[in-house]
Amino acid sequence: MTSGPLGPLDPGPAPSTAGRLAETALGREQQLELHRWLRLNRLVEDRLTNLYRQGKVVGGLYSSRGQEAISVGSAYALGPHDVIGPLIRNLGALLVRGVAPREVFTQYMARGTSPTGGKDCNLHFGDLGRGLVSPISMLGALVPVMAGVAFAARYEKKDYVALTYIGDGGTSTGDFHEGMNLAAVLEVPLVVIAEHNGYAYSTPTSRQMKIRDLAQRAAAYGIPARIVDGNDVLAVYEATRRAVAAARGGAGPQMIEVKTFRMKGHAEHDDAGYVPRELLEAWRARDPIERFERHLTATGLATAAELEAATAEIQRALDVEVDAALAAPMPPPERAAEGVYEPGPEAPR
Amino acid sequence: MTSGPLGPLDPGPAPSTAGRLAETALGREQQLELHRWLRLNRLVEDRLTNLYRQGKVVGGLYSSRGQEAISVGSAYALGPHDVIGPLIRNLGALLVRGVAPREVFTQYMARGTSPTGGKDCNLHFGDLGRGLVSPISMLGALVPVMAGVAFAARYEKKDYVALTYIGDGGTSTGDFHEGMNLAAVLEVPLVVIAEHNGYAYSTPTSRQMKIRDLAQRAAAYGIPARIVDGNDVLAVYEATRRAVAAARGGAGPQMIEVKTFRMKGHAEHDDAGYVPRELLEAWRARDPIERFERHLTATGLATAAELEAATAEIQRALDVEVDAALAAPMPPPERAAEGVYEPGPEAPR
Amino acid sequence: MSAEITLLEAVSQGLRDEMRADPRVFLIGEDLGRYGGAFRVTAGFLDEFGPERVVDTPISESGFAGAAIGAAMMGLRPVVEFQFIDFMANAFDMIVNFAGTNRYRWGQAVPVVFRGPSGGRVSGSAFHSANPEAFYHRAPGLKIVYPATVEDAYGLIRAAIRDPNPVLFFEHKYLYRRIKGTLPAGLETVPIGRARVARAGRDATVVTWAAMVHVALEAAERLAAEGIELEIVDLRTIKPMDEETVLASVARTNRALVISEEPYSGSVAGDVAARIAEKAFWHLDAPLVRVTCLDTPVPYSPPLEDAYLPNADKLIARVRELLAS
Amino acid sequence: MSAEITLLEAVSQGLRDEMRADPRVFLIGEDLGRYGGAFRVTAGFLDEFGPERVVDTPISESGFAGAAIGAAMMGLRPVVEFQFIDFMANAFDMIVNFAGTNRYRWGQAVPVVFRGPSGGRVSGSAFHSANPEAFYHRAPGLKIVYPATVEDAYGLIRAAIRDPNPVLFFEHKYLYRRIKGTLPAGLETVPIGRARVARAGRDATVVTWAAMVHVALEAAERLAAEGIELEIVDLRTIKPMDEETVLASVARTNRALVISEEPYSGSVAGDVAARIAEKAFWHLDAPLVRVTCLDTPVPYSPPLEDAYLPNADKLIARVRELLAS
Ligand SMILES: Cc1ncc(C[n+]2csc(CCOP(=O)(O)OP(=O)(O)O)c2C)c(N)n1
Ligand SMILES: Cc1ncc(C[n+]2csc(CCOP(=O)(O)OP(=O)(O)O)c2C)c(N)n1
Ligand SMILES: [Mg+2]
Ligand SMILES: [Mg+2]
Repeated sequence: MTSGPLGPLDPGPAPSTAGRLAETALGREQQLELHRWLRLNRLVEDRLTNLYRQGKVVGGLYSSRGQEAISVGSAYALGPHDVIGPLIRNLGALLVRGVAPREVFTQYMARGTSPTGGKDCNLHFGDLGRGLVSPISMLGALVPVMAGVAFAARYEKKDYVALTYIGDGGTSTGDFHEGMNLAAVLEVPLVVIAEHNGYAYSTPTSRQMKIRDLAQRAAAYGIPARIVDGNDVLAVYEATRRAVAAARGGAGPQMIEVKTFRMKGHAEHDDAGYVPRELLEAWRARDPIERFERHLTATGLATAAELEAATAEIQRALDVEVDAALAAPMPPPERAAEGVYEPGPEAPR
Repeated sequence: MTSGPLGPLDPGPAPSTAGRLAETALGREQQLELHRWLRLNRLVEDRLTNLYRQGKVVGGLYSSRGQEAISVGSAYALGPHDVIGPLIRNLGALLVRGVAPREVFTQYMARGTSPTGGKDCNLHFGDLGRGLVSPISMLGALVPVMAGVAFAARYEKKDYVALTYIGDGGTSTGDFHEGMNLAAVLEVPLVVIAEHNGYAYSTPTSRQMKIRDLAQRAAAYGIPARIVDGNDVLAVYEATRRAVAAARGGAGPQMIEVKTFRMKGHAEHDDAGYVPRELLEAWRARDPIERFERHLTATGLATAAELEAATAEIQRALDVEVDAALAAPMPPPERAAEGVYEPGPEAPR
Repeated sequence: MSAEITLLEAVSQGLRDEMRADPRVFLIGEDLGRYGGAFRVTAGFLDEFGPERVVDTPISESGFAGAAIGAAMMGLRPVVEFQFIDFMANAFDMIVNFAGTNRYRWGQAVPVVFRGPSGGRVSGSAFHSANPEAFYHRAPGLKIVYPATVEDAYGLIRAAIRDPNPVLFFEHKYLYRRIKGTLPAGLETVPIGRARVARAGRDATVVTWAAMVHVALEAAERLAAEGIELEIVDLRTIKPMDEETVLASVARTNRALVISEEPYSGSVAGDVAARIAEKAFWHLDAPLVRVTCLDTPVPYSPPLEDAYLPNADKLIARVRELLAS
Repeated sequence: MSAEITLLEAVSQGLRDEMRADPRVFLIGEDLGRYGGAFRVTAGFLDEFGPERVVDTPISESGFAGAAIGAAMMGLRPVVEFQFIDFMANAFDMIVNFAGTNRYRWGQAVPVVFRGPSGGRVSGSAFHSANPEAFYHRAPGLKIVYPATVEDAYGLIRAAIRDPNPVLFFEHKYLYRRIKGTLPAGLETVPIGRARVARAGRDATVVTWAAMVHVALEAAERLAAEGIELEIVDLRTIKPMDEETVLASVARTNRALVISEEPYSGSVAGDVAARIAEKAFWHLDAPLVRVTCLDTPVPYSPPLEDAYLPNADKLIARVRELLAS
């Protein structure tokens, strides 16, 4: 991507003229599956927006609109024993990993049956059974932690890899630096997806760093990095697949910079008035889901009607999920005091 | 420098065959002055080693042996209003800045008349009157702080620059990353001298990072970096002079990587058994002071006798300084409770 | 008399007035400028003071805290905003080890303010609800200020900026828009280091600060209906602590409770209680009482957070126990 | 009976035995391998266990603390060394916010040990003398252990490694080579969370831990010559605190002092005193007494550090005052 008239965040020519999506070896069934995850990602967030407007969401709501291809494409490239450390915009990765929409709804609505039992919010939950590590809010912290997850794989001679995400803003943190450098030195199987989406809250990347590509950060660690169109699910998938294979094969950590754009404010309360409208328009034309649907129909892998049917089916399933979540109880107060410590090998007395 | 048979830290051919020192516009007087600072640096440390062996030094003793050209050459390139944040091996910078040897001796001997009055150790002292900021032990911390010093220059439209040092090991810290990136984004007049001396305590650079040159770190911030022979005082001087001029002129932060070698252990107690002897020998042949003396005699700027006379004069002066320091009293105990807070505009009541 | 403003507006006005009065004062942090800060404390500041004095940074808390320290040493008066005070944890070393020790170690003052939104009861969960006073109370060289009222928020932020030492200034986000008040004409600063008797009473002293001042006042109102009169001491400054005001109150009431929004273990409440037990022991007719949060991270869901936090009911129950003992 | 070993050797032996017993245990930190650690606690470990289990890192405390957390979640048992415990400040967020909250937030245990040399009286000045227990005491989810004897150092490091929670393990460097003792045959672990009566006595209870245990013992010996018998409670574990042992002792002696190597403000000593004032108030015949360091950074020069630190003379003076009151 080169700098266009809209400045460094200009996505360049619109996709109709930019040509096809990346080459892939994925077959029809898999591509249709990708499509369902993408749609599910977006539709779950649409439901969340509704719930938010109805006052059902407790706290803030974060959206990955326009960035779904990144979470979905990358998570889809993983094997069953690989471990993901997602951030709050990586809903798609959780879904691909088997998280049910109702788990997400109950999290956002602070219900007692949510994955954290109401103890933590939004996508702050994990489950090692499904290869998921919860983030903390402090950006960057997951990079060293996931380097440690990867270290454990090598230590125990298991062949899983660790994958995590970091925003353009997150790459400015000390933890990103320490984690990346440590991962490189220890040569652990870590894959980092660096999401270059133009903004960190209200701060444009140009006020976040004096470099154009996040990939330049990776060079400082001797970590190979590829730059990929983050709004092309196939490109993300293929790049991740290769990076994961390299990491699994012992080539040490790998980074992928995905170029994309945050299509909503930082969170639902933020109207993103600081984002130039033309930039949003330019990126809207590259919507990753619509692009993928055009690709599917253009290549004859699906008809528009089939895609619509798939979407409708998701909607029906979500009706059930939302209702179940709405019916879920709030947690009992006494739970607040429980669970700080893991019961030890020695009872306190 | 390219990798020789001794591995990545191989200094390459010995200086006799490597040719002359860097070109400089410095005249004879200035070069002789540089020589005196270099010798003073080493001789102060020789005295400290003696004091240490006599049990007069309280705590650890850190040496810059073999690295004197870096501190001396860089500090010599500064203007009177520039501000330095030195580390524990940057004795030469303090001396050039006007710190008297007895101040250093009293610091190391914990005397009450030391610059910190016995409150802090070794080179942990500052004096803004002489443009000196004290480090804390936590490596990396000075980088953001000195970025702030540089920020203040720009804020008040003064034309001083800030200069600080960081070791190869120190570049792995989160603070280095955050400070460098912030300095770049804020475009402040900061010059960072990255001292690549092969080791961080017992850890060789190859276990510290997977890159060959510290300069590659700078690229991640969009900060220009030059690589310089750190054992050539003229090269360090010239590179610093240029970097300082660029920073002062508004070009934002600058980095210089100096290639050198730590010729003693991490501190006096460390025999550096982990350093291959051949590597030490190879670097000993590049001793920055002897090289500079060869240069001065070879270019006819001084005779061996003149250089010896200068050295002898320093020794005489140091006799006085050491004696004065030895005669200095320990601090009075009641001072321990004083000085935590700066008296405020409002008395406590 | 001036118009009612919120606690948030008081902080904002204090910052603005100090920036108008002193060109050395500048703000540094994330999203302060165009966006006006996550809570809009600095809305409009960019227009008035320009980007040199309202400095947006990359996400690097230790980096910009450090830069503020450097600038402060050179004579500026930086005010650092942490978007949530929780993220001050990422600058812990810089604040405790650099800012806190500098004056003692080599005589150089570091006049910097570290401020931001703190506190719970907003369903912010573990990382957006911090009350970090106890993490920093042990650090020599810092001052810690935590106002509960409009007047104090305004006067103390100005005092914090003028103070030649590093000051941590916490702004309880639950109070931000809920607490209103007016500023006395001509008010400039409220002195750091002095507690305030927020309510006079004879039966027991309640020492507290920040949001819990209002909880204590609510409890006092309700108990007053039964003829029980609580005296409430609002510390306002945690460090250095105004023992004198606390001990004088305990000497009057002979009973003391400390209520604070922190876990029980390691709380500042413990330090306050310890000082009373050491220095007003002979005035005490009954045990010290601490009313704190649970010893857990801050939970997210409202029923859990309610169980976690102290409130007027819990305080009243402990007061009754105490008076019965 | 086995031979006398130093406290340093006890830690070393405990680590070695646990590594021999459990292949999941590994060490991570700076200069551990070839160099054997700054204090040689891990000398010889590289040869015995290899570089996979004795992992040298770049200078990145938050980085390797984080990596240890990740590895711990995956089932390993990492032991993190901070070269000096002071540098744990650079991993503060990782330890407090990641390790401390994880179990509570989503149920996943983090069995990791964070250890290193701590404490003063070695002319280490502000950044090589830290006693950070009070900085972490407020953090839910952590355990904090600080042994004073060879037996406890050995048994508690092994217990810390087996504990499924994050444990901070501090090793007082002044005691490293000065305290000697033997290990009881067959000793494996000493339970975390239990204090120890280090000396029985009837006249006053001294609650303490780490290096101050030995200061208290010295004071007790000297006072015993005059017929004053101090009871000394060595907390051993700071968090979770063994209130029961403390309160039972105070109930016996009716007087309590707390002596610790920390600044006065914000100290764990305050927390201990507060618990006694709350829970053993009716047993107290006299005020609580805290004997601590000055409220300053740790000064470097021996006369200053002596003035800064508590010692037997200072404790004895306070005991006399207390017994006279
Ligand atoms: C250490 C830290 N500082 C500040 C914040 C507050 N914060 C939350 S999200 C955000 C912006 C993140 O930007 P980026 O990393 O680019 O991710 P994006 O939101 O664009 O996906 C900020 C500043 C935080 N979470 N962590
Ligand atoms: C944050 C931090 N961690 C650990 C240390 C302990 N330490 C002191 S010096 C040193 C090695 C420094 O190496 P380098 O930065 O290369 O500087 P050099 O000693 O080679 O000049 C270490 C690990 C420290 N001072 N700060
Ligand atoms: Mg972003
Ligand atoms: Mg080095």
